[in-house]
Amino acid sequence: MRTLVRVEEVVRETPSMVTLRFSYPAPALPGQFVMVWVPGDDEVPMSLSYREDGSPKGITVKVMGSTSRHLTELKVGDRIGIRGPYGNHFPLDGNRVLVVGGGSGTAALAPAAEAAHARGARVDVALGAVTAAELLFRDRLRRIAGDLQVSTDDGSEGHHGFVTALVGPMLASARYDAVWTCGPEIMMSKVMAAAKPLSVPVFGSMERIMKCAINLCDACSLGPYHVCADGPVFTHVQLEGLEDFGRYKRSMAGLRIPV
Amino acid sequence: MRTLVRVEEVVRETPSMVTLRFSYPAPALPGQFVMVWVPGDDEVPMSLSYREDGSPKGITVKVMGSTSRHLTELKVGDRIGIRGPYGNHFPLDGNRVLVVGGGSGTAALAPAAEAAHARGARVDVALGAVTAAELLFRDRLRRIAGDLQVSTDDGSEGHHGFVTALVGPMLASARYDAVWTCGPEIMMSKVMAAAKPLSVPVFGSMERIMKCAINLCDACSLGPYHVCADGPVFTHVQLEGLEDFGRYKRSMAGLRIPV
Amino acid sequence: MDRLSTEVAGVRFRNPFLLASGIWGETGAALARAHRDGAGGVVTKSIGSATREGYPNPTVEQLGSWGLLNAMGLPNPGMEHYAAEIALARKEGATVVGSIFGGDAKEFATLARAMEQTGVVALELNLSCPHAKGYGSEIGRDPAIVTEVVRAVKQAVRLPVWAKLTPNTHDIGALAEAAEQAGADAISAINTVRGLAIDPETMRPVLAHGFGGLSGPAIKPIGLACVWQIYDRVKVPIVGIGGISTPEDAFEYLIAGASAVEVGTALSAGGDALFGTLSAGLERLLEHHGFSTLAEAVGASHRVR
Amino acid sequence: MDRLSTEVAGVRFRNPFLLASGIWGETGAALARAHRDGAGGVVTKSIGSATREGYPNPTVEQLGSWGLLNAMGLPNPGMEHYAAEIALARKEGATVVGSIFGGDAKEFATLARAMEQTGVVALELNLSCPHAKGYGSEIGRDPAIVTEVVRAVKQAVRLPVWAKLTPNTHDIGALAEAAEQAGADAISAINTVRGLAIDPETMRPVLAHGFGGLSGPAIKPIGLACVWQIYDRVKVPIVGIGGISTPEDAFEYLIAGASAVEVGTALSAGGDALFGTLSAGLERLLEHHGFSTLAEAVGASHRVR
Ligand SMILES: Cc1cc2nc3c(=O)[nH]c(=O)nc-3n(C[C@H](O)[C@H](O)[C@H](O)COP(=O)(O)OP(=O)(O)OC[C@H]3O[C@@H](n4cnc5c(N)ncnc54)[C@H](O)[C@@H]3O)c2cc1C
Ligand SMILES: Cc1cc2nc3c(=O)[nH]c(=O)nc-3n(C[C@H](O)[C@H](O)[C@H](O)COP(=O)(O)OP(=O)(O)OC[C@H]3O[C@@H](n4cnc5c(N)ncnc54)[C@H](O)[C@@H]3O)c2cc1C
Ligand SMILES: Cc1cc2nc3c(=O)[nH]c(=O)nc-3n(C[C@H](O)[C@H](O)[C@H](O)COP(=O)(O)O)c2cc1C
Ligand SMILES: Cc1cc2nc3c(=O)[nH]c(=O)nc-3n(C[C@H](O)[C@H](O)[C@H](O)COP(=O)(O)O)c2cc1C
Ligand code: FES
Ligand code: FES
Repeated sequence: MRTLVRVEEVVRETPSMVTLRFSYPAPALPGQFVMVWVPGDDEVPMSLSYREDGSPKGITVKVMGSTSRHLTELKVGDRIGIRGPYGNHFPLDGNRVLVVGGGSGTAALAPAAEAAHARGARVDVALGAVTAAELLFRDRLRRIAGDLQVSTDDGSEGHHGFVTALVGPMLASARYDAVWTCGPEIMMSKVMAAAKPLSVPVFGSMERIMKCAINLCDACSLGPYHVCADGPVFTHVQLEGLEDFGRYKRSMAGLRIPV
Repeated sequence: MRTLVRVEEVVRETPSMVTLRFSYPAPALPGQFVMVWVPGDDEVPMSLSYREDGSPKGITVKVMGSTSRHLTELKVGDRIGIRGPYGNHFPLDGNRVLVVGGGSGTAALAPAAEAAHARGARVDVALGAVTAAELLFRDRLRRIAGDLQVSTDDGSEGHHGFVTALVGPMLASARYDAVWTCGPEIMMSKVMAAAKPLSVPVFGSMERIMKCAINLCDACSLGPYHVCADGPVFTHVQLEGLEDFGRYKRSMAGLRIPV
Repeated sequence: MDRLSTEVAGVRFRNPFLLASGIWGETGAALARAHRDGAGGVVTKSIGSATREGYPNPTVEQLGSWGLLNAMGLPNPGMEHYAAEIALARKEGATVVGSIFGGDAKEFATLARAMEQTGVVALELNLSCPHAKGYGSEIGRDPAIVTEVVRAVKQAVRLPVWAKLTPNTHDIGALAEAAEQAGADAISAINTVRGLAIDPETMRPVLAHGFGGLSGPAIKPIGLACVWQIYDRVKVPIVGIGGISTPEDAFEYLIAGASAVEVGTALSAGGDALFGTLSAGLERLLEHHGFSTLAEAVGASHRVR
Repeated sequence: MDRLSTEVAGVRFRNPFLLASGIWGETGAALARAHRDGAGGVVTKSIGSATREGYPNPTVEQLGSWGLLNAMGLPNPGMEHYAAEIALARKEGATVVGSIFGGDAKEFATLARAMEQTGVVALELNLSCPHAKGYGSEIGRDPAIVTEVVRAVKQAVRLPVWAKLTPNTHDIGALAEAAEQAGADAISAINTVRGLAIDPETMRPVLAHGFGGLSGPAIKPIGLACVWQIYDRVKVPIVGIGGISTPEDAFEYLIAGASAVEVGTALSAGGDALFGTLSAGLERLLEHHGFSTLAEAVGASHRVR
């Protein structure tokens, strides 16, 4: 049930991130992820950063450790194994949506933003990164965004500071049906805090260790949830109730460790 | 893959034959057979004597040994296991067909005759049995037959003698597209001999030991054929080429023994 | 729902559907969720002495809808850290069976004592994991070692002890007898069946560990055969495991001789709703067959004439 | 088609797809048909000393499309009568491997001598039928008895001897080693896996014999694991069996270590066309992977780095 695909295109997005495009026929909803096997190496979860039927699907990989590095070094023609897509997805409704992406988190958000735009919703985007060169999908999102604002930790582009600083003013400027976010948990929890007084629902995409990805092994435990099946997208209501959110994750051994 | 069904109706057809009706949804073509399991006893092949969608299917059992006896003693509400239908079927074409049935062989022929009649073909029938009371489906076939002729070995009804004696004159009286037959092999080979000079194709339904019924075990071997998958219906061309036809069959152990 | 309640070696479960070891059981929250979903009891992930990451990914390979191959490699936080997970599950009312694995009788006994402290209702000894080096079926395949391990654990604890056996043997009945004679209070059967998947394109074994354990519908006939054989050989109750995904599957295990069953792989497709569906369906089946208690159904297939 | 030809212990087959024992092989006509259909070779039904009817029906139970349970009970005409069937198959050009089963080493040796007279190219010893009382896995599960049987047969005949092993064991590698040391020229693996099906409505085992042997896709991962293990333990060639229904399945067996494969259950659905499809597909796979001979592919998965 693992499909071996050929890498059809390799795009260096930022100094630390690379997109791999490949044909994989299974339909996918925005926000779903796949398990990516590097033959002879590990298998890791990756959001589909391109998911449209008909065009090659894609993942956008940020170098974290050995497997993600291995992925970013692949060439056109190399083969990877794909299974999935797994998990739930960002909502398919909302007339005006604020998308808040931090770092590689934008990989999961871009297809969701595009899908919303395609069905006529207005999509505003707040995009954050360490530095200007690491801003993922800025041009891709600019094409569809009503308003696109940018922040960098080092001030090399846009607001000097964290992306969360953009969110408050944007939320105040218009009535949003929802906020969709993906990035570091601390960032997502700040986005929720900003949205709370305005009662705008927030949907955040979570990461935990994935092994089976099919709701069996418990590796992806997040409170009572399994991120692979109940997530990766959770509502602020679900997340706020969780002792672990923003604080703890599970190690490969299931040990509870700080995020 | 075995479906347990309730016997819905029991009809005593003749002193030695009983029809059991039951609901079994799988579609079946005329001439196909099912494997009938008597829980706690054996499992035996039986032609579907009723096969229409929507109405209960049926088998018509002649007492041969212990399992067939057991079947004829079942009551409404008793359960039997059914799998199938298996095998090929009588042709679905021909404008004028001669049906030649001997003994319980008529069980396989009746639904084929009805199907031909239903699609507008003219069906003539030659029906033979040991004695009048053992003539299977005489009334059922009379309803659809253009011409129905009967023979009994003891002369208690119709022609006194074998059914094969009816076949020559009937074949001579009109131009048939095909002859369909089921009964003792010696009878079927005589039918073929009668049809040969007129070049009328003959289709005969064969019996051999059935165990798997799914083209694996070789119990139903008939020359290079497996009756469960290549048959039970064979053409005269196939049968005439077989050393075993009318002469040898296989025992439960696969030993070649006289028919 | 009383018709569904069952007893395994003195422990009562509200229904016979237990969460199988290694499924959802690495955390207390997941155990508690299975309890809320309607599991009759929950068996923990197999816990060892030390924190263990397990094998690298790929750890699972799905084979159609009829089978799953896994080589998790017994990841677990280690006994010391896991106690808190059990406490959480117990607080939410779950009936918890503690599964442990070890390299020898002594390690099993030590773990058993620690597990007993957590308040579990019974111990399940994983004598059978087919893909852990030095552990698992290396222990469970030999009646003499089964005897040794079970005896050591029985001496160490007062809790009922379930010996979980491997199907990767020519005579699971002999293993069951060995376990019973050593004092096991129940037999769990079966664990996964040793298997391998190879990717024809890369020509590599798919699972990082190479060999894995087969579970799901494909092993139901194997598990049923094992339970039937064990029922003929021992008097202690049997917990039936392997490929159960429908009420009929469970019923077949019960009439083959099981007093309870564990459900694993089917939870992937079945999710939260499965325990409820299984209980409702089994209740109807028991009624249909005129069994007023589950106990009457246990082994009934052996008595049909 | 030369790329597909393979050698097993000195015997060349035009392609590696052999008809598995017990499938279509009770009669010479069916063996000949498999040859005409494109089988690389045909293995006979397992033949014993006496005429044997086998078990009563039901003898098979289909489990979805992924598995089959059978308990034929080794029906066969007996060696004396079967010789004529082999003669017929040979006359039509089939490369015939004779399968035999017996109750002890002496019976095997006697049968082997008789089988050798028929002109088969090799003998396959069915040491592994899991459902014949006093025969089958009662013999095949014990390395000592495997040694005894293989040695006796080797002393009796000059033909290459293939030992067909049971997966119902904890260590098929040990059985293979025993067979090799006793002189076996090849190892066939696997036979069916012990299983049971119960009808929940009547509460009876479905097969008249009770236990049966599982075959088909469900056992492919089990067979692959066995072949892999055996390849690591012995030098003699391996004939891979179990759940092969596609060219990819066969290719996986080859790269796991098999020099040829046998095809059984898949012929039910695949019929006459299957052998041709398998050969054509495997030819493409070998080419795709750059193997100019089949021999290069054998065990290739062990060598991937
Ligand atoms: C649902 C989901 C979607 C993701 N989408 C993306 C994406 O679109 N782009 C992207 O760059 N990254 C994504 N990730 C994170 C990505 O899986 C990890 O960065 C990657 O696994 C790191 O592997 P490594 O071997 O390079 O790192 P390692 O050196 O092995 O580990 C570094 C860190 O990566 C994480 N990690 C390692 N293995 C796993 C695993 N099996 N499952 C989850 N996390 C793991 C852990 O946090 C670990 O501490 C996603 C994760 C999840 C759970
Ligand atoms: C394709 C096919 C269709 C058939 N259709 C009918 C039908 O519609 N009505 C009917 O009455 N009979 C039919 N038969 C014959 C029927 O299967 C046998 O009469 C029945 O199996 C006898 O079983 P028993 O236990 O009563 O007899 P036994 O005492 O066991 O044996 C008596 C004879 O029945 C035959 N027989 C026994 N077992 C089998 C078996 N497993 N497979 C085939 N033949 C067997 C043998 O010729 C045997 O000598 C059909 C057979 C086949 C092959
Ligand atoms: C992902 C996975 C992990 C497992 N982990 C364990 C384990 O830690 N301990 C154990 O005794 N069995 C473990 N098993 C085996 C199951 O408990 C069960 O015996 C087996 O899967 C058969 O049941 P099933 O077909 O319902 O899944 C695991 C099975 C799976 C699929
Ligand atoms: C109906 C049937 C009959 C069999 N009879 C024999 C036999 O006589 N001798 C033998 O060695 N194996 C016998 N087998 C086992 C097969 O040869 C083969 O080892 C097994 O079925 C696995 O292969 P498969 O999955 O391709 O069917 C039989 C299998 C089936 C399904
Ligand atoms: S990754 Fe295994 S349960 Fe989610
Ligand atoms: S009955 Fe088994 S092959 Fe026909």
